[in-house]
Amino acid sequence: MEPTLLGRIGYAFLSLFVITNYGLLLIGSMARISAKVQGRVGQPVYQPYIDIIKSSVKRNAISHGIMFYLGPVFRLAGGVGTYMFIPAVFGSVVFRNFSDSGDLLLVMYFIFFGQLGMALGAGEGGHPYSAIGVSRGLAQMTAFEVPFALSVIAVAIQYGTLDINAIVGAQQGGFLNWTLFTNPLAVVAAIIAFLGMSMHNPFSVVIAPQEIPIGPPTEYQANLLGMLQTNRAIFNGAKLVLYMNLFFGGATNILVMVVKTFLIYFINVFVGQAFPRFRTDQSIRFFLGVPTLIGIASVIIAAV
Amino acid sequence: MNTASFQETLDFAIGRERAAVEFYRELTGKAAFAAQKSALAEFMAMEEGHVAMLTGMKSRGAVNLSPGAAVDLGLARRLAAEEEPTAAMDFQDILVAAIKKEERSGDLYRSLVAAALDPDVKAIFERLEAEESRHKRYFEELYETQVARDN
Amino acid sequence: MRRQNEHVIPPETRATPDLSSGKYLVMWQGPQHPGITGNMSLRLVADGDTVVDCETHVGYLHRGFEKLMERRLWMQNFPLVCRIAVPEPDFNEYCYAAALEELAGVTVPEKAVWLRTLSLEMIRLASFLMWIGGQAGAFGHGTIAQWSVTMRDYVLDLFEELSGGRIYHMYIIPGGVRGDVPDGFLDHVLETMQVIKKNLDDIELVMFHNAVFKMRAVGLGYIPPDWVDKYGITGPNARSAGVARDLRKDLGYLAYPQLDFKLITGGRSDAFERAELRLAEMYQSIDLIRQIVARMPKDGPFRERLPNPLHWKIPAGETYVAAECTRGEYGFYVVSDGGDKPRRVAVRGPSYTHAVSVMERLVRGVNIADVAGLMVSLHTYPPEIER
Amino acid sequence: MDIKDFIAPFAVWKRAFEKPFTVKKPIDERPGAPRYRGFHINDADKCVGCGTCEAICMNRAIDLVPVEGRDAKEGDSGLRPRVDYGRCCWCALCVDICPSGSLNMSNEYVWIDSDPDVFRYTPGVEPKPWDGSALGYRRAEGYRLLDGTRVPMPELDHHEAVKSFLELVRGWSREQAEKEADRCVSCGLCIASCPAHMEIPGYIKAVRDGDLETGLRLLYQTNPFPEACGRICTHRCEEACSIGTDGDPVAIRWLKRYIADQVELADYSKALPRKEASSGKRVAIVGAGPGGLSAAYYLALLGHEVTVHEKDEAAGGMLRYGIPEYRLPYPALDKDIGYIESLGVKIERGAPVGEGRSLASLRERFDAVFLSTGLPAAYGLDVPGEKHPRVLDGVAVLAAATRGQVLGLGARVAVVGGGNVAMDAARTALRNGASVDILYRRREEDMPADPDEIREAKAEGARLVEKAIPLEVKDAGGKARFVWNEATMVQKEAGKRPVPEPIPGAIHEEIYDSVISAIGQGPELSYIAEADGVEIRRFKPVVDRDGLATAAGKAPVFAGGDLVNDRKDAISAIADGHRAASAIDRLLSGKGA
Repeated sequence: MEPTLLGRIGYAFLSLFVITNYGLLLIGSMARISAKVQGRVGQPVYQPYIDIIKSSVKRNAISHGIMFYLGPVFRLAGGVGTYMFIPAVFGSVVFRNFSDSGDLLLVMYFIFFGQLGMALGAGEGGHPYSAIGVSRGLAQMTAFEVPFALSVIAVAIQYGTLDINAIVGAQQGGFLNWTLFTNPLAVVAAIIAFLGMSMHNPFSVVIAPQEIPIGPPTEYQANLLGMLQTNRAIFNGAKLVLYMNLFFGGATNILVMVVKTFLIYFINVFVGQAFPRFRTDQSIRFFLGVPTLIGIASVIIAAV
Repeated sequence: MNTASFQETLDFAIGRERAAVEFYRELTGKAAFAAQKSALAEFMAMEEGHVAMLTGMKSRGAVNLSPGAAVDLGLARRLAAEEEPTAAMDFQDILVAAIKKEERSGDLYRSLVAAALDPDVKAIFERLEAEESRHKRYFEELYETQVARDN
Repeated sequence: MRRQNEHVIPPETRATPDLSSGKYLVMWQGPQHPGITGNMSLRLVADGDTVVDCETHVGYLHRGFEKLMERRLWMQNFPLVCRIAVPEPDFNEYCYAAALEELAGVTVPEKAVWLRTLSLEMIRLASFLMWIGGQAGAFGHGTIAQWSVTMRDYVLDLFEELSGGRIYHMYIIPGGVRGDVPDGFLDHVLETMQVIKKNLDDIELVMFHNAVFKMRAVGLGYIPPDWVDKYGITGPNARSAGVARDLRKDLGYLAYPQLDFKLITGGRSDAFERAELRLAEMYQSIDLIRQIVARMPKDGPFRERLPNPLHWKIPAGETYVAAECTRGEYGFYVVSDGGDKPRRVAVRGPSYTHAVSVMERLVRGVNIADVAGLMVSLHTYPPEIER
Repeated sequence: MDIKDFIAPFAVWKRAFEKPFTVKKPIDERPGAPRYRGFHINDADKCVGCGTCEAICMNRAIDLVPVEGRDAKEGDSGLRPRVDYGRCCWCALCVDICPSGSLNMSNEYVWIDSDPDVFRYTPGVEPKPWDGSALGYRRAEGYRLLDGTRVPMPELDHHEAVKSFLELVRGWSREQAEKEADRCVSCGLCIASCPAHMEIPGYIKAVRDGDLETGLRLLYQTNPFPEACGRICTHRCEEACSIGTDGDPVAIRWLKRYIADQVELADYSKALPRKEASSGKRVAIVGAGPGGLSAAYYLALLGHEVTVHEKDEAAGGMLRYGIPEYRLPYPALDKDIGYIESLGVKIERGAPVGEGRSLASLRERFDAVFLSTGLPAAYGLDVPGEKHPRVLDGVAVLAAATRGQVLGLGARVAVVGGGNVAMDAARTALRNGASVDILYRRREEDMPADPDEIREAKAEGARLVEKAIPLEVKDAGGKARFVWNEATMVQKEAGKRPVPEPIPGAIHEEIYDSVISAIGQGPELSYIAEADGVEIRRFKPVVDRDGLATAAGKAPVFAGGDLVNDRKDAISAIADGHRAASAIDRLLSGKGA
C-alpha cells in the first residue's frame, strides 16, 4: 500500500534519524579503529554525540553576516538533500526516502551544493585560512569530480538509466551482478574519487590542520559547529549509501546496508592511516592522472 | 573512732607543726642578713599554713589529706648536718635543716602508725606521714635544683 | 614532484610585494597554529599559494631567562635553565653546570660524567622522537606522530625513574648529578631501547618508503653547503649539507671520546635527507646508550661537594661551554664577577639561526602547505630563541 | 619511487593487532615513579622551621607560616613551610637543602580541586592523602647540598695538653674559618636561643666575606666579651643550629673567637662605635665579672660614668678565677676587659662591698647600682667528715691556680661532681701531675658539664666513676678515705629524671690525697641588708624583666648574672648586663622604664 505524502514525510524523518545516528556511530567507531592503528585505546564510540551536544548547547557570540549563518544551513541542506533522493534500503518503504522523485544527477548536484554553501559562508568569515581551505577544497573537488563523473557516466551507460532504484534493481540476484564485478574499472575510478570526497588522507587538504588549521570550519563554533558535525554524519551516510547503491548492489535490508557502508567507509581509513597528505596541486594532478584514465576506460568499456 | 581520739590525734599533729614554726623562728633569731631571713620566713610561713590547715580539719572533723606518699629522693638519709646552723648559714644549711626536720617528723609518724591500735587513728597517722613525706620531697627537690646542681 | 639537482636557491634579498595591489594574501602562521613548532609566528605573504615573503616573529614565550639568571643565586638558576629548550632540557642543564664547574675549577667525578652522557643521549633520542612525530605530522601523517610520541614517553618514563621528573629532569646539577641510577634502571633502559628500535624500524618502513611523504619532502628546503658557515648552521642541518661537524667529535666532551660512533653526513640537503639523517642518528643514539650502559662505572661518587649553595661565589671570569644537541650547537656563555649570582648569561641555541635567518630565506617560493613541513625539517624550538 | 613506496605504508596496520600503548584509566594504572617529584610531605615534628627551603626556592613558592599549636622554642621557630603550587616548579631543591631532612616529596601527582586556594598548603600540618608516603623524591644517598661535617679544629694532643696550661684549642686559619662559615644557612634560629641574642648569621657572613671589622662590630652590639665567649661560651646557639639537626652544628663559638682573635685591640676602636657624650650620671657596679663589665661597657658607651667594685685583685670574675688558663688564656680575657676599660670604665680592684662600702653608701653616691656578684661560695659535700682538711673546694682550687699558688693536691685526687667546675678542677689537677677520679652521682649522660669538657677530661686521663653517692670522708693518716655507695638509676616518676638509688651493700672506698668538692655554688649575699629594700627569695634577689631589684629609696638597684638567672653561664650574665644597662640608661635619661 502506497503511504500518503504525510506518511512518506514521516518515514523520511525516521530514515534521516536512523542515518544520522548511524553516521555518528560510524564516525565514532572509525575513530576507534584509527586509534588502534596509532597505538591508542581511543575515544568512546559515542564521543561524536558528546561533541555535538557540547557544541549545540553553546551560544554563538560572533556574527559575520547572514551568509555566515547560512553556510552551515546550506551544508546541512546539501547533506539532507543528498540523502533524501537515495534509497537507503532497496525495496523498503521506510528507507526508500524520495528516491523515486529524483535521479542520479540531482544527487550529484546536492553533493556539491553543500560545499558551495559552505564556501560562501566560510568565506564570509574573512579568515584567510577559510578562504584558502575553500579554494583548496573546491579545486580538489573539481579534480576528483572528473573520475567520479566518468564512472557515474559509465554506470549510467551500463544500466541505461539515471534512476538509482533502477540501477540497484539491476544489480540484484547475486553478487556477481554488482557493478563491482560487471564494471570494475568504473568502481576503481569511483572509489579513488571517493577517497578525495571523504577528506581522509592523503586528500585531507581542506581541513589540513598543520597547514591551514581546520580550514573553513575554523570560523565556526557553538551551535553552528554542531550543525556541521551533524551534517558530517548525514552526508557521510548519504555518500556511502550512494556508493553502495551504484557499485555494490545496494541493500535489501538495514543490516546489509550497515555492513556494506561500513566496509566502503573503511577503505578511507585504511588508506588514510598509511599516508600523509598530498599538497593540493599534487592531489589535483593525481586525480587528473590515473583515476581519470581509468574512468575514461570504464566509459569506453561501458559504451562499447 | 571516737571524737576524743580524733581531736587528740590532730592536736598532736598541730603541736608538731607549731614546733616547726618555732624551729624556724629560732633560726631566724640567729640570722645575720636579709637573704637568710627571707628564706626562713618563707619556710616558716609554710609551716604556719600547715597549722592553719590542720586546725581547719580539726574543726570540720575530717582529715582531708592524700594517702599517697611522695617519692623519696633519698637525700635526708645522707646529709650530714647534725650541727645547728650558725649566723653564717647559707641556703644549703637552711635547706638541709629543713629536710632533716621533715625527715624527723616522718619518722615520728611512722613509729606512731606502728604503735597505733585504733585503725582510724592509724589511718590518720599514715596520712600525716605521707603529708610530711611530701614536704620533705619539696625541700629535697629544692636542694637538688638549687644547691647540688652539679652533682 | 621535484627532482634532484633541480634546486631553486631562494633569493637572498626580501621581496617587496605591493600589498595594496590586492594580488597578495598576508597570512599569519602562528603563534596558535598546529604546524608551528612552538610559540612562534610567521607572517607570510602569499601569491596564490606560493610564499613570496616571510617575516618571523618571536616574543610569545619571552620570559627573560638571561636577565632572570642575573637576579638568582648560581644554584637557583639550575632549575631555571632547563626551561629554555623544553623538549631537550638536559643540554641546558649540562652547559650551565659545565660552565659553572669550569669557572669554579670543579672536576666532576667519573660516574657523573657517564650519567650525564647517558642523560644527554637519552634526551637526544626523546627529542628526535618528538621531532619525527612533528615531521610526519606536518605532512599530515598523524599515525607516525602518535607512535613516536609514545616512544618519547617511554624515554620520559626512564627519566622519571632516574630523576623524578618527566619533562624537566633537573638532574645534571652543578658538581655532578643528583643521584645514582635506581635499581634495575639500566635494565629498563635496555628494554626500552629494544622497544624503540623496533618501532623505529616500523617508522623507517612506513615513513621513509612512502610515496606521498617522498613527494612532499624530497627537494623541499634545500640548504646549499656554502650557507653553513654563512648562516652558522649546525647539527643535522649542516651535516646533511655534507659538512662533517659534530661537537661530540670536535670537542670531545663528557664520555664521548670513549664511545664508538661515526659521524653521519649527507649531501642532498633537503627535508627528506635531513629526516633520514636524523633517523640514522636516532639509531646511533640507541647504540650509544647501549654502549654507555655497558661501560659506565658501577659505583663511585656522583657529585663533587660544592660550597653552600646559599652563599656560593664563583671566581670572576667568563667561559663558553657548548654541546651538540639534536639541532646543533647549544652553548652557554657565562660571566661571573666573583659574586653569588651570574653577571651575565647568554644562551646560544641553534634555533635562532635555523628558525629565523635560514627559515626566512628558505621559505621564499615555497607552497603554503609546505611551510610547516619545512620549518619542522629545520628542527627548531622557539623557546630557545627567546632567552 | 617504486612500488614499495605504495605498499610499505600499509604496514601501519600491523599495529592495529598489537596491544595499545595507552591505558584506559591512566590515573589508576600509572603511579609516579618511586623517585617522582610529586607533592611535598613534611615531617612537622622533625622540621625546625629554619626556612632554608624558603631561601633556596627560586620561585618564592615557599613561605614559612605560623602553625596552630606549635610555638617557637629553642631550635624551632614554630613556623612551617607552606608551598604554593601556583609557583612551585617541583625542582626539589628545597628537599635537597633541607637541613633536617624533614621535607620530602611524595610520588603523588594528581590533585584536582575547583578551589584554587587549596593548592597553597602547609605539608605535614594540613593532612593530605599522600602524607607519610614511602615513595617519592628523597635526597639520594651521598648527596647533600649542605655540608654536615664541621671543619676540624686544631687542638693540642691530649698527652701534650695535660703537661701544661697552654691553650688547648688552637683556633682556625682564615681558610678554615671561611669554610666553616660557609656551612651556615643564615636561618637565625641561633639568635633566639642565644641569651644575648647575638647577631650570629651576621657575623658569620662577615667571616665569609672576610670583613672582620663588621664582624667585630656585630659582636660588640650584644657582647663585649667576644674573646672569652669565643672560647668558653656554653653555645646554646649551636644546640639550636638547624645544620645540627642532621650533622654537626656550625661552630658558632669558634667563629666568634676567630673574629676577635684576628682583630688587634689597637684596631678595635676603628671598628666599634664611639662613646656618646657624657651624661653626667654615675653608675656603680658591684662585681667585675662578665655581667658587671658588660653593663659597664654599655653604660660607658651611652656616656655614663661607671665605677666597678671588685673584691678580687683582678677583674673578670669567674672568667678569670673559675676557668682555667688552658681554656681561656688570660691575655684573651685581658683583651676584652682592656677594651672596656679603654672606654673610661673605672675598675676598683680589691674593693669588696660590705663593711665600709655598703650597698646603702653606693646608693648614696651613685645614680644607679648594678649587682652582679655571682656565685662565689662553694656548697659543701654535706657528708660526715666533710670538714676533713683534705676535702677542698673546687672553686677555691681553680682560683688558687689562677693566682699561681702552689696547689699541693697530691698524687691521687678525687673530684666530686659532674659540672664544668668539676671538669675544670679535674683537668687542673691532671695538669698538676695528679691521677684523677671524677665521682658523679648519676650517669655520664646526666652530667651538666659540656660534653666536650667531659670528653676531653677523659681523654686527658681522668677516670670517671659514675653512680657514686658520697657517703663519708674518713681520715686515713692525713689522707682522705672517701666512701661512696654505688647507685642504680631508678625511674621513680614518669617525666622526671631518674633518681640514683643506693644499692645496699655496694660500698666502695678509696684513699685520696685530696677530695675536691664541686657539687654546686651559692651566692654571697651578706652585703645586702634588709634596709636596702631588695627583695630576696631563696637567696636570689627578685628582679623584674629589666633586672630592676628595687627602685625604692635612693638610687635604683639592678641585679643580674649568676646571682639572679638560672642559666648561670657567662653569656646569660652578659645578656643581663646589657639589659640592665639599657634599663638604667632609660631610667637615668628619663626616657621611662
